Amino acid sequence: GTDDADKDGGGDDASTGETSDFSVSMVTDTGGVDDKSFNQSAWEGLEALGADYDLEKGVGGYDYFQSNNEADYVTNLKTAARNNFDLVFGIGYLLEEPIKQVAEQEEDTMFALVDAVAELDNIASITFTDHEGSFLVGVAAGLQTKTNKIGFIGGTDSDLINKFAAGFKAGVEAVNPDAEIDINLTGGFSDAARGQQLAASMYGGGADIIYHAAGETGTGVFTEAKNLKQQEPEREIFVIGVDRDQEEEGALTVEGEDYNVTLTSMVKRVDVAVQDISKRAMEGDFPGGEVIEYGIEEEGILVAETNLSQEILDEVESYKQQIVDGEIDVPLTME
Amino acid sequence: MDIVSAFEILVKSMLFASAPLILTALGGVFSERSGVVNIGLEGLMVIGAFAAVVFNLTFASTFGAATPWVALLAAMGIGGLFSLIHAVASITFRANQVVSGVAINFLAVGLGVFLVKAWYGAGQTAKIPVPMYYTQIPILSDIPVIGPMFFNNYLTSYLAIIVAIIAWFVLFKTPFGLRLRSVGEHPLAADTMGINVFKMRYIAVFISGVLGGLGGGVYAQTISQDFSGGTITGQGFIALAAVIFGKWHPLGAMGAALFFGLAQSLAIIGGSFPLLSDVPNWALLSAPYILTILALAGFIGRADAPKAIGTPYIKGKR
Amino acid sequence: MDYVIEMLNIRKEFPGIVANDNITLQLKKGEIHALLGENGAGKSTLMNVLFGLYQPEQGEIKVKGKKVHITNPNVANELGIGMVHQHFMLVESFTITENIVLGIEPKKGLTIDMKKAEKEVQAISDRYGLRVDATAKISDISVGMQQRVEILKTLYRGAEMLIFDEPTAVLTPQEINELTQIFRTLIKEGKSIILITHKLKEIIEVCDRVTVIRKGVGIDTVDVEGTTPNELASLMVGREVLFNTKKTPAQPKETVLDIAKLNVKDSRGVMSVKDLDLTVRAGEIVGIAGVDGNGQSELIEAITGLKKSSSGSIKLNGKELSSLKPRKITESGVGHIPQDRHKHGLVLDFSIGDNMLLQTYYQSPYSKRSMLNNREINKQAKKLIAEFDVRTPSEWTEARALSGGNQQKAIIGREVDRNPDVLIAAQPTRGLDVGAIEFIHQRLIDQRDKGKAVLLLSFELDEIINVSDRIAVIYEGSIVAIVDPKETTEQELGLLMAGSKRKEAGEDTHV
Amino acid sequence: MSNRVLTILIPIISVLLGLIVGAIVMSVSGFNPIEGYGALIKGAVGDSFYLGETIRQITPYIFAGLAVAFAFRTGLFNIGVEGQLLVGWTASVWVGLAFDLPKIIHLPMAVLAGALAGALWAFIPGILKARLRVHEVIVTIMMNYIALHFVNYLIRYVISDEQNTTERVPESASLKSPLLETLTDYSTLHYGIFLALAGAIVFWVILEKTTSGFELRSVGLNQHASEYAGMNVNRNIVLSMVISGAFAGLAGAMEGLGTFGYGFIHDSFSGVGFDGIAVALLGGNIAIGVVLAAALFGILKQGALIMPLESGVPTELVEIVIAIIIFFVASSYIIAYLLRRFKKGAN
Ligand SMILES: Nc1ncnc2c1ncn2[C@@H]1O[C@H](COP(=O)(O)OP(=O)(O)OP(=O)(O)O)[C@@H](O)[C@H]1O
Ligand SMILES: Nc1ncnc2c1ncn2[C@@H]1O[C@H](COP(=O)(O)OP(=O)(O)OP(=O)(O)O)[C@@H](O)[C@H]1O
Ligand SMILES: [Mg+2]
Ligand SMILES: [Mg+2]
Repeated sequence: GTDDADKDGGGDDASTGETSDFSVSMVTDTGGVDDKSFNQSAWEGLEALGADYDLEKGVGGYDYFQSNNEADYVTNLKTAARNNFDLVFGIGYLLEEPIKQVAEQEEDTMFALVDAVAELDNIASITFTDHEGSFLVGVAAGLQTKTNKIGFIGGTDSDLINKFAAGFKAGVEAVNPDAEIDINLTGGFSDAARGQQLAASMYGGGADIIYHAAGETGTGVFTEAKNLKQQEPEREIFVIGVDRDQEEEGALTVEGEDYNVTLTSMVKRVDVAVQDISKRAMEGDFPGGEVIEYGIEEEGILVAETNLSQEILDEVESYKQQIVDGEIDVPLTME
Repeated sequence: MDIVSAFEILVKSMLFASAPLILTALGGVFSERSGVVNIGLEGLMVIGAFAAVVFNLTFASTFGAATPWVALLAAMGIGGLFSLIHAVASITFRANQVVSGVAINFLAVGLGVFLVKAWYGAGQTAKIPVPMYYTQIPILSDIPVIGPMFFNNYLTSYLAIIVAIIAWFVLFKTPFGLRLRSVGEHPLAADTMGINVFKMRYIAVFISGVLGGLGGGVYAQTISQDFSGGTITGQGFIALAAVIFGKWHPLGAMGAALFFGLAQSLAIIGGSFPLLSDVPNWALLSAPYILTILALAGFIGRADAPKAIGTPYIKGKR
Repeated sequence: MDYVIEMLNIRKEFPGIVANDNITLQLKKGEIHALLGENGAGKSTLMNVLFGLYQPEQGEIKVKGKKVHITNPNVANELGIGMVHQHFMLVESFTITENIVLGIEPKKGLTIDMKKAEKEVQAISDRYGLRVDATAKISDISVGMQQRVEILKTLYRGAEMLIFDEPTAVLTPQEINELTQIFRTLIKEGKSIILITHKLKEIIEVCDRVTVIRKGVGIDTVDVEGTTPNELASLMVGREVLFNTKKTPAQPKETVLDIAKLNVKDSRGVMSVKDLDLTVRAGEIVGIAGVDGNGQSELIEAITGLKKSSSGSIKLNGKELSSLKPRKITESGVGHIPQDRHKHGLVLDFSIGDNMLLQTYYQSPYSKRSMLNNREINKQAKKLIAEFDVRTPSEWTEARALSGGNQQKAIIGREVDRNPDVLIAAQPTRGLDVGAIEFIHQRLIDQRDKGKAVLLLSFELDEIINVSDRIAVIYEGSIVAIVDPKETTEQELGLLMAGSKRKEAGEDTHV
Repeated sequence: MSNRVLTILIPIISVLLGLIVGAIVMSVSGFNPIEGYGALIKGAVGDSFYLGETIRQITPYIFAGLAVAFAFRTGLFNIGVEGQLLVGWTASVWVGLAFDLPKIIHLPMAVLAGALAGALWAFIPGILKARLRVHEVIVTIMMNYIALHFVNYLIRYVISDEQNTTERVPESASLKSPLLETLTDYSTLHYGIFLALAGAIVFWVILEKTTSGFELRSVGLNQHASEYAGMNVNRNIVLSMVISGAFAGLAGAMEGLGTFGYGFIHDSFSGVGFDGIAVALLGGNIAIGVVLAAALFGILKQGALIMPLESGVPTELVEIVIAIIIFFVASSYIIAYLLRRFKKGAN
């Protein structure tokens, strides 16, 4: 829309009730729309939305823009806006600067930024309490570990990844003070070999659980865990998945027996957030300029049950409650 | 962790991380020994990884436990065919071999991801149903200390070393090898000796495709266990470096690839030792690359490429 | 009359040029048939056609009376035709045996049967008296031996008709003698030979008949009996040619180049110039005679700064050169016509014009404030091209496209024009036809008469004797004798070069 | 026909052939090539905005291409543009942030810093090649990875205090151009393109018009002859790498001071450096050629972005088309051959 009525964030489109003329799109970061991570999750959200409101894929409905490198962010955001998508999502903290820049120019378009905060009236900032989710899987790991050695493998050294590490560490320490945690950042998200080598050294050093927040690099962790499991099925060796429920990644069969090395996953429901914000935009209360935090309470962050025993689940549950009640304040950084 | 197990991990992860690089580098050796530069190794790995994964996903039920191995054959075949594009361009059409190699890299990623999207509706495949696992070599793996260190790994790691030895034998002991090298050193001379320069170069490039594809297939089925645009990111260039580092010699290339794998796991293991714990992370991450440069500067020194490398052979031109 | 080879009315074109135009050449069994022509006349092309490297546009080839289509070297080999190419066809990094058996290797199982191969090679080399070390690497052996390897390659393939394209251009007198011996043996063994050479004396010496071509056209085929070098030369060039270039006695003046106790290591670290003393005076040409590999190259590289000397001094007009970089040496008045024009003399992919200023591009007027002044550069190039009659379409033409002869003239022009106090000429006429040779010799003498010093290195004894005013014989890295060309014979020189003392040489005259 | 005509004709035909084959690929995989290319054209030059974005994209390609080309002309293969670009980017941003100066000083200083950093990064492979004959291909590849990790460290712990991105560079050090942006409907087009074109001219002048250019070319074509002629081969090898690296660093500065205006942590390489190899060689390693090849790349890459939206054609297909075009341009010999044949046949 271009008429002044939209100035307040395009709400009027929705209030007229004709939801079908609402259009929404997302711009991926370089991970791409099927990164088995938050880009993919966000896209699944849009597809679900499209199904619910029978929107067409494409202009006037819902669609995505693939960024092949960082220089594409602005172009894609602009292109989305210029194709009159009412709401445009930017997925990933790397889009913070670009989305600010574009939002300033495209005042008539609603923007939503995932995983970072941009203070502009036509940008809704969506953050997840990754640290709290990480805390909870940390609790699970702290209780599960037999060797009292736990690893964390992160991707590039960034705020986001440190958020994961800090929360995880706190979680483990909360339930198991004398467990030692080996935190290692691999400087990237695409080197599975490095991930596997790193996992080999951690497991070899006695760790029995590794939490990864390292994308493709993380797949190497699963590979190593499955290898070890395959050689000694009875050995307790686990990976904690991230972003999506990574149960599938951990599955393997040894002599007909099914095993799974995925202990649990810190699930980040970007899809929920995306649908949520979209609906609010349709209904005319687009939270422009606000920071909306999706946490445990909002079901934006989940802990997958996968391999967790009942008592651990119960423990996790109680810590969940304490966090919700604000009795526990999970740190955002390592310090 | 204690020294012994540290060493065990060191050797182990060196072996599995190097295997794809060794195989791909060997491919590079064949092609460049025949006088055809091949910076398309990256692309050949990509296409190999793609082929292996797709095959594994499609035929797991048909071939059962044998799937990964048959998939490797598929990867080799596809890699070979793919490399023929490079051959036609750089041998018959006299294209600049570097450009053609660059094009191979573009094409491989483009085609791979494009087809995955077309077939699976996603830019990334599912995990392969029948991946490869570490295998304990009977008897050998029971030897104390050395056993677990050397003889509990992917079979493909040993395959890589065996292929390297075969490659050395073929290149330096057989008539075929002599002819192949002569074509890379002095094609006109080879021509006057009745050797078909074009045929030899085609074969060499084809072999590089087969081995590059194998390298990619091994990586995909042992390490990443799925395929996406991000599966192969730079390994092909490391392999290219290994070709030169190894002075265009099969065993040299193997050594270089092993060295790199070792440097990588050293950096990782080293990180877990207190004495290195206050080295900044970026330095540790860069260590393998820095070590490689130091090794070259320190004791490897100059390397002489095959004399005719990079120049298309044109009959009747002096 | 049985011909083993008949090339009838052969025509071969290259983009832009007709290299062979309706040429006929007939080789009798058991004869040595010379093919004579100027640089670029079309000799190599004709032979490459016969050997199957090029396909003719017209004409037919008969071998032993049968019409044949030689589509590639394999066919030639099977027909018993072998060729020793002008530019050696050897893989530097391979051993002699590997080079010889390449393409038809004896096998043991999957592998090459090297032992067998080496035996076979040794056998043939004994049979024809072609001494080679079967296991040596090409990069480590002398040019002469490399040529023997080339011959062995053809014999190993059972060639009956052998083509030699300028085999002697790169050989020392001793090696040439050996080669003529080899020719005779080959003929005895029932082979027939086509020999391309620019050296008329050789033709008279060893050949039975000679076919002369000029600018791609066949001129005539004559019996060598009763022809003279001059007749052949004028046939080839199409005008009178005069030999031993006219020159007045030298008036040497002060010493320009003074080399004392010079020691230089070669690339393998062996001391190949040992305590060498040599002086060259203004207004004289000093010729260095010696068998290849006695330190000539190292000596020259040391003087020109391409190699560091281990000890000793090289003074130019009293100024020490040995510590200077090549550029400083050039600037202080040394000119250098290098042995290998393709490696050192020219940037083949540069225009002939740029090549003309390879050492002076940075000086005024060719450049100002490090910006090139192309107008001046081309002016200079044009001037030299005219002055030294370099046959080239334009100064823009790539050096690569010029014949060796013209490439050489360009280099000479460049070096002479800088008017250096000492001009070092290393094998300046190698591979060139008599016309070009005559021209170049004259230029060297002009330089001398201008009161400049000239140091001439050559393996052609008659060139040394004709052109030099003093001859310094180099043997195992030192000057073993200084002789006056007017009172010395080739035999005598040959002996000195072989290391025997002077007076012995006087007594015993046959080699 | 004359070579002059051919040299112009061949690339054009190559591109056309590439597009045709690309069209075939599209139709066999069930897309409408007309729509596909329609979208590509629109996305590249469809209106002022897209045009602006395309030109912006061309800018770093020109510098990257010049960098690779310059090394090639001296017989060196610089695969390290990717890394040199990153350090150049970071250095320029750093200088942009560290000082507070009037624009006439600050901007040039920041741009220069980028060039300098790139040059320094390329100096290492250069000196290793010159002194120890270490093959530059290996070293430059390794230096890429070192650059990636080192730059991320600098950005997070030195230039910013533990942020993912640095501050925006102040206006005084920015290449951003409100004028160009408004002209192109707020695209990210910036002044960099003019620098890039200037860079191409500098490239040409250095190589073709200066004495050092003469030396660099000579060394590239025949080291022995160059040594004989009194040129310092090693010095020229280092010089060539340094200049090449400077161009690469400038490509980075364009991103750091123009396109983005800040630095940020990189998970992986941008790819501009690797594309630079293709750009250089497609451009025949000459200035004007590089500019044209960069334009081609920019158009294709930029146009690709909206192909999925407009025509459903996935962006990967553009990679394929690019690859095919590269093949045909590289194989210009066969095209020239066919053209001559065709000509013969005609008359
Ligand atoms: N490969 C080629 N491509 C184009 N033209 C060629 C080629 N080879 C030779 N020519 C042309 O054919 C002519 C004859 O060349 P050829 O090599 O036969 O001369 P030549 O008689 O062997 O000279 P020289 O005595 O210097 O060896 C040359 O003038 C040259 O212009
Ligand atoms: N690739 C080529 N293109 C065009 N002409 C060529 C080519 N190669 C050789 N020629 C021509 O062939 C002729 C002979 O070439 P060749 O190399 O035999 O010269 P040359 O005088 O014998 O020099 P040298 O024997 O000292 O190398 C020359 O006129 C040269 O111009
Ligand atoms: Mg010839
Ligand atoms: Mg010649």
